[in-house]
Amino acid sequence: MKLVTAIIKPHRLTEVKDALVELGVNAMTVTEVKGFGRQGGHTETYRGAEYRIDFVPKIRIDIVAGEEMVDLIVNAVQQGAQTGVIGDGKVWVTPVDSMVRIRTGDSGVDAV
Amino acid sequence: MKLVTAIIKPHRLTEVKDALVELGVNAMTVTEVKGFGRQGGHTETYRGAEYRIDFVPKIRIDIVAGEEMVDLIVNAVQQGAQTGVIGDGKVWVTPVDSMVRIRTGDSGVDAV
Amino acid sequence: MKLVTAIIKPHRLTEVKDALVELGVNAMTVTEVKGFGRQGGHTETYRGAEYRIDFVPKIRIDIVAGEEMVDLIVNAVQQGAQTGVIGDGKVWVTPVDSMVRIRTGDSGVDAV
Amino acid sequence: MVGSAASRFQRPFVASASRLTDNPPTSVSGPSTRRRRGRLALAVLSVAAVSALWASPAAAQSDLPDGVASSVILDNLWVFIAGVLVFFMQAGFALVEAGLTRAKNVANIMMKNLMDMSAGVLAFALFGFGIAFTGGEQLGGWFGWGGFFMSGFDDAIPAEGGLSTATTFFFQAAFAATAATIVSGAMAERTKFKSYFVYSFVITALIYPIVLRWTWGGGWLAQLDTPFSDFAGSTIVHATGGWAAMMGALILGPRIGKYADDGTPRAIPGHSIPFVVLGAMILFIGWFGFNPGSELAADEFVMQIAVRTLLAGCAGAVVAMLAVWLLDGKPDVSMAANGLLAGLVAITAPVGAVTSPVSILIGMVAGVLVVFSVRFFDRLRIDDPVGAISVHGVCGTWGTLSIGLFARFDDAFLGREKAGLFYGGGFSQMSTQLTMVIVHFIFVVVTSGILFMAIKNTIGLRVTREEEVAGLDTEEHGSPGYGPDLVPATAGI
Amino acid sequence: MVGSAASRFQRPFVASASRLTDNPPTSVSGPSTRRRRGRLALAVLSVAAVSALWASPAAAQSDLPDGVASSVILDNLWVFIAGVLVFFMQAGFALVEAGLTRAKNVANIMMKNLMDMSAGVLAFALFGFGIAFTGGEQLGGWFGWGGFFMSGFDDAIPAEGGLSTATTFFFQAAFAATAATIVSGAMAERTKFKSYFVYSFVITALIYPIVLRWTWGGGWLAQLDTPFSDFAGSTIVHATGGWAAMMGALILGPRIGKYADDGTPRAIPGHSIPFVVLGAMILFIGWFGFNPGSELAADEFVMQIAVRTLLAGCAGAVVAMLAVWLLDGKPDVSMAANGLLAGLVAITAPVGAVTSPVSILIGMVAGVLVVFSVRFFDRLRIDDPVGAISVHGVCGTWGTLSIGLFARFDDAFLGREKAGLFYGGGFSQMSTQLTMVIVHFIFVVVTSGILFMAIKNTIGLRVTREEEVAGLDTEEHGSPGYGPDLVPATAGI
Amino acid sequence: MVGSAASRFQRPFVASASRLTDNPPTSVSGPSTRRRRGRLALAVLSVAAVSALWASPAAAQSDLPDGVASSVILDNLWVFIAGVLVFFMQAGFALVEAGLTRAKNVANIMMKNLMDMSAGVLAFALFGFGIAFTGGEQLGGWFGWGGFFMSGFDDAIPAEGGLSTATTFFFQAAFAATAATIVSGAMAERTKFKSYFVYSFVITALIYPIVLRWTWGGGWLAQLDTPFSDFAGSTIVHATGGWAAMMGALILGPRIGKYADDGTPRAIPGHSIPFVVLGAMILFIGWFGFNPGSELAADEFVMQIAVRTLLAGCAGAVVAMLAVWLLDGKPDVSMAANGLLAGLVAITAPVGAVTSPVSILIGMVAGVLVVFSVRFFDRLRIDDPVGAISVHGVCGTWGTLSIGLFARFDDAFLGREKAGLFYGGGFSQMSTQLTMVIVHFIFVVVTSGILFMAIKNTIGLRVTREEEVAGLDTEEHGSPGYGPDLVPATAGI
Ligand SMILES: Nc1ncnc2c1ncn2[C@@H]1O[C@H](COP(=O)(O)OP(=O)(O)O)[C@@H](O)[C@H]1O
Ligand SMILES: Nc1ncnc2c1ncn2[C@@H]1O[C@H](COP(=O)(O)OP(=O)(O)O)[C@@H](O)[C@H]1O
Ligand SMILES: Nc1ncnc2c1ncn2[C@@H]1O[C@H](COP(=O)(O)OP(=O)(O)O)[C@@H](O)[C@H]1O
Repeated sequence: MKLVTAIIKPHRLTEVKDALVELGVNAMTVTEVKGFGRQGGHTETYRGAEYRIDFVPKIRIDIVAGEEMVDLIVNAVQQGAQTGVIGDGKVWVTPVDSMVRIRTGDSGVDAV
Repeated sequence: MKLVTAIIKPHRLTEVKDALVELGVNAMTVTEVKGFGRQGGHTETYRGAEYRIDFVPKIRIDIVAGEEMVDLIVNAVQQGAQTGVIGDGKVWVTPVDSMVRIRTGDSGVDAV
Repeated sequence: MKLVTAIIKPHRLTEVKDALVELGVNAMTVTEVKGFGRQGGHTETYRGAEYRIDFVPKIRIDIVAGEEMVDLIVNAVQQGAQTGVIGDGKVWVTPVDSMVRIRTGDSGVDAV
Repeated sequence: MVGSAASRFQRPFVASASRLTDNPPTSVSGPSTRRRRGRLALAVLSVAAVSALWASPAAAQSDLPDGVASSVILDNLWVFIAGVLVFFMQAGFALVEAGLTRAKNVANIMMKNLMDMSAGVLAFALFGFGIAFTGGEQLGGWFGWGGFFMSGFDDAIPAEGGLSTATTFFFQAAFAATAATIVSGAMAERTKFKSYFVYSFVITALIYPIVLRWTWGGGWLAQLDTPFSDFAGSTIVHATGGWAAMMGALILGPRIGKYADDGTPRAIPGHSIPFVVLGAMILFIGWFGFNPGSELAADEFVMQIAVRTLLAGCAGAVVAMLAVWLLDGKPDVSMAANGLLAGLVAITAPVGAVTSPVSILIGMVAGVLVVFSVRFFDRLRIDDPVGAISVHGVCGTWGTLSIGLFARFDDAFLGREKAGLFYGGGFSQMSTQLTMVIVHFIFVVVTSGILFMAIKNTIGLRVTREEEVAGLDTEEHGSPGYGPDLVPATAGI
Repeated sequence: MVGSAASRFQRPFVASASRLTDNPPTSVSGPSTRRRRGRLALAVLSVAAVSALWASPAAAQSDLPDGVASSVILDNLWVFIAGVLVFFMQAGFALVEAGLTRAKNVANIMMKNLMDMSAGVLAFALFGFGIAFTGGEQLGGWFGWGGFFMSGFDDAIPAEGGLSTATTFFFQAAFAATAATIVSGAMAERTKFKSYFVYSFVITALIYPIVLRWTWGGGWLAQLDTPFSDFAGSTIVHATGGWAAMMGALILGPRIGKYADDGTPRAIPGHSIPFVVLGAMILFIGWFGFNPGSELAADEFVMQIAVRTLLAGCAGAVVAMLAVWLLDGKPDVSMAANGLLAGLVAITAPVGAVTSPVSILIGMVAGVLVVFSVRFFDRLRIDDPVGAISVHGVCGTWGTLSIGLFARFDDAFLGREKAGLFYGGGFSQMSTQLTMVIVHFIFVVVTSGILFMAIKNTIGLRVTREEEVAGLDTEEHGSPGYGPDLVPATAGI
Repeated sequence: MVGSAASRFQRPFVASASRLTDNPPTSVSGPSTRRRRGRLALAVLSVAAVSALWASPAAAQSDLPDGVASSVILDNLWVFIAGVLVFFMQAGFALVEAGLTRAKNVANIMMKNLMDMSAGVLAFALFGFGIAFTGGEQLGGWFGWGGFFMSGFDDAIPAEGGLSTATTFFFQAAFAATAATIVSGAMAERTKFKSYFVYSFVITALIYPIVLRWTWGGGWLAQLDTPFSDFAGSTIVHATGGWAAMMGALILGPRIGKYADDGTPRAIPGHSIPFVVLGAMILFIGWFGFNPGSELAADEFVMQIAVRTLLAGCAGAVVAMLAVWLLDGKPDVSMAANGLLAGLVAITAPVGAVTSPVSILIGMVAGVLVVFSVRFFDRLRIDDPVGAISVHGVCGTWGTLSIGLFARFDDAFLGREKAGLFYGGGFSQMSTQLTMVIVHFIFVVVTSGILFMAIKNTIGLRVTREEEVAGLDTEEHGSPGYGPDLVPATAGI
């Protein structure tokens, strides 16, 4: 099993979710995060003084899935999240040793 | 060392924390997240128009622990978080290469 | 590739970020989290009744980086985040299988 | 028998007459003979004259002679403006209650305040006003019957001056809404909206009007040898709300999580202290309609009453803050706001009868009382998230009794100077005040207790456990009080 | 030709004269001969007398004889205080609009309300006031010309009493700001700030003043055989705002994401229901200046008007809540707040002419209307985040027409008792009301339509897609409305 | 020697007499002889007559003859209502300050506003009022001594009319609370609550009352040949607060993180712009008590003053917005709100003396001034999170000086028409105004400087670094201002 983690632009969440659901992935966990990267921040003026916003809002998606799904998921995320404008984000994959469904105690791929 | 990540219902946090503390695990990191899964969302009406809330509030718990603790932790989480009603969440385990305590520089299991 | 995850005190974020940028790491994802640990919480009084705040605000930083950078990053984080007072946090490293840049489709270390 | 009601807003014939002839009062020798233009000196009320007045609407509709018009209009206009200030208090109550409860119930509590005002005003217009004022006296002054459905609302100002029915209704409706709204705070975060709607209607249509009848409506308490004094309603308005709130909170039970298994109170912090303080400040402003407006006329006492109200409120805030500081080591903001309100509630009864320095004293005592009272009810496991029982019930009672101790001037209810114990007035006033306080307490506790139990056993009083956990906003009203863009995740950790 | 204007705030010479001699009116036989001291009985206006008045500023500046001063001062003071209450409504509008939109646009919507008040008052002072009131009549009463740039603002009260120019301007400026501010809600979350600034200036300087001229300014609609009645502005103020809002929302198009591709409306929840309810309560308070102040004098009708206003607003809130409850299964809080406002808007026109029970009826109908109207415009894909079109346009129209049905008393515009259909008054009043409603609708739709199209084709009306997604606060004003410490991340999930 | 005080609220005997006999003033030839009923024409004050008045409380308590009662009551009632509006400004200040600072300090700033009102009113009642008005003149009019502890608060209206002590105290207490509250904004987010409590007591009990004495209290500045004019307190109230705020901010030092190591100012965005705008709108409303109420009587000037206040405030908002737009490329919302307040502060002094068009000009200049002044103090590293120094100190000074330029009418302080430079009045008025501004500046800077330094060196003025970082709400008051359900995590990234 693998954990696919994606950092995307907030307004692409619906598209990514739809792409994943189409793929048969119907569970994920979403976190509001802030990103620092190439996109850079922006400078704002408040009462005559400037200030930089270095961190821009992003959405993090975590999906645990069977190995065979990983490439499909990465693809689907990319499809849904891509705008071509700097700051689209990243997807990375990390290994998962095991997973348990709390409600039933099912473990392994059954728990996904 | 392993990282145990749990997604639970927000109102079970205290129970889970207590179960973990009882086990001797007295450090963890908690994040407010939103979950998408079998539980589904719900439809609300606002000024005569319907809208769906697809994502429901969840709590994510991250615990880095020695290998020998992993099963106990997973068990404790399950015990604390289980309500039997759909949406109870998941626990998964991922490998950790190393860990350092920032304050002291201790590393490995000492840092937990 | 590795994922370096750090839990730090919120007011050290700027220092950590600066230390990382100096190192040439110019991308990271930041999450507002709450920590439970040795630092303990604190007891507050509200309208005559006491209540405990068990969870204290922390910042979580996630950085995916090439293996060769890991030690440097851990060091930089430690440097920026250390105050010597209990609650400074942890840094841990987990393996990453792969990473893709959504905008371009670049993968591997190029995506970092 | 509309005409036989000896009600608060009818001017005694004799007083009116003297003013119409533009003669200064014949004997004026200091504050002891203060002539209160608006407030009813009930003891001297000529019932026959008043009957006549009410029986001839045609005459009442004639225009006022221009020579006096201005002062009569000013009386009415001032009481109306005061009523607007009192209605503004609804916003204050809503904010205080919203601020002291959790974000997941914020729309619900705002809705309750909106509705007890809206439905309450209609209930009072249709039924309550008749029972309190315009209906014929029943059972020797225990309630009125008749004058329902807005009778007289479009009549002119009575020929001999005084307040028009419209003016009186407007001012009294604002008070009625206040009495009802107090309850919502103590029962916050767990009451079914439907049930709330029902009981706030009953309180405004029936329970509060009966209390009104006894006193300002000229009923039995006003007809005692030593008549009861409650100038602007420490007991009549505030303690009615406060004791009903107590019964509500008691029958409803505490919020989930409010008490540990061993009964230790746990804090459930309110979600917005700025709302609490803003609300308290709005209430403070509204009180300058509540108390000075209760003079029911534009005269010089209005300003004195305002000053006493101001001093007592400020003293309550400062002392409550200091008391909490001493007790807990830090000055709790929400308790300081409660202290302001406690001082204001306490001075509401004695405001016409006591001196300015005594007002400060009354406010100070209220400031201490509220701090200990909040703890007391919390230990009793009566869960009152906003302190309504303490502020309105306890401090309202203190204010009412303080007249027995400190009355110096005649507030037109007392009928004499120096009625207070400390001014040599003996115990007679104190015993009347005590009578009222006790009878009123029993009456409100019993009637509101029956009401809440009846609701509990029919449509139910409390939401389900799941609804309470999820929050009343989505469960009862279909959408959250704060958008997902303001409150990204829910229930705090 | 300043003097020839027969405008609302000038007292008819005959009435003044009678009052100055302190004689009671000669024939007083019930409500049918109610003498309204402040409101202009336009039909009997002696234009010559008024001309004379305006032509002799020196005389006007002499002090008032002390004997009458008090009542004249009271008239002016009351209308001024009422104006303050109306200005307070700006805060209410700002909060309702802010609460019903998203957090990312909150500073923008507050700014718009601040600016349509500030720029609007200046526009009205420089141009609008002359066009509406003090300028010479043009085109047979369609607009005025002259009296610009604050002429007369520092003059004294006219020698024979009535309102000073300062008083009238103050009160009317508050109304003008209201008309402009209504538009901002319907066009929220997507309008360029610059463009908003321009059109709110034009509406306050030109469009609204012309409507004013026709009616309260003594223009053509006031000169009909059966004169138009709109006591405090259901049509003149509210529907002007409401229909302009409709044109704005239509030309602007819906917010991104408001409608699915198949046209199904989607909810975009407002970010703060407590702001909505607080705002509605402030508006409610302000309405006690809006309607009773429109009596333009301190007399007994003020209080009756206040009571009717109160009853209609409360009925609107309760009924709208019940209607939503029946339709959707849960009582939506924001619609209950809209219901309160709907009742208040509806009663604004007929408030001087109808009885108290009828006021409740008018409010109830408005409460139902607003619920269905909000759905109707939503289905039409006219995206009005706050319901401004329904509350102010639709319910304003209902209120104006209700006079034709229910007028019982003479509100000084009608000139007769029992003008309503149900009181045997026949169809004449109804047809005048209908005329007004239709002509006004066409006028506002056309002029505001031209205005918005002109802006659209020059400086542009709408922000870019990127700006709309990111939020107007940062894009238009340079910093977010809520600090990063209050709203840690952005756009809700 | 209570009686010898020539204070602001005592009506000159002669004027009263003429009004009581109901004779119109003998020579009325235009605005130059305007008789101001309430405001003291200090130059003609018969000290003996006033002494007599104060020396015979028994007479003062007699009822007023009914013939005049109405207008005297109206005077008192209006000033009282104006006072209520001024007290409402406390809520406005609290919101503006809360909105412009961070969420972690929101309860603290609300508490400070609550407390400087509560403690301030008590301090003013116990000490300040005597020093300012009722105490006997000391040192040739530099301060008063006596009349402490609420003496006279329960007295009736003086027999010959005017304001009662209760009325005067109420209105003046509202002003005193304003002066104190201004300081809290500039010192926000880093001041110890205890120290704040102490210094706001001293300012209200001592420093502000002494300034009052000089001027409205009939002291040395009122006794100059060309008397000082500051109608409603641009300098007396606002600049007192503003300059004390400057000293406080200076002695306290900037907030952590406000300036980069090289001194470059950094923005620390406020947490709630809706609070800022709502607060500014409430202040705007309150100003219609502040300025028109300062007429101290119900007369026709009240409405003119209101209009000028309105115009200047609106001009300030529009111009400040435009100025920021030009400077920074985007119209900053909080600076537009500051602009509104700047215009209002500036017009506060000249409001009785200038024409309406000039009011707009004064407001416009203030709108520009405030924008540059905020930058100026920021560059000076005087960290004023809310712009209090610029709004109240700088624009208050501008308003005071503008009288020297533009005075056209006699505001009852000036004692003559056309005192302004541009109306041919020469430099004498300007030099008096300048004298006042300079002496006042020195006095406030020195006394408040001593006060703050004394506190700094005893109980300490500033919280610890840890407390400042963690936020004053939890550290100083024991619980956060926003519940964990509203603000899930803390300090923004
Ligand atoms: N190495 C990394 N580790 C963790 N998060 C990253 C990393 N690189 C990028 N991100 C996340 O992805 C977001 C987008 O990256 P950015 O460099 O701005 O643009 P792009 O993805 O188009 O190259 C960042 O804001 C950050 O949240
Ligand atoms: N495969 C997954 N990857 C990541 N998060 C998951 C996954 N499956 C479930 N979750 C998280 O667990 C929560 C509960 O899952 P759900 O399917 O609703 O119910 P249950 O856990 O009872 O099967 C989800 O809301 C989501 O946050
Ligand atoms: N084993 C762990 N797993 C996950 N998070 C941890 C762990 N230990 C500590 N943390 C995080 O680090 C923070 C600081 O740890 P704490 O024990 O309070 O102090 P210190 O780092 O100085 O030992 C905690 O609040 C928690 O968020």
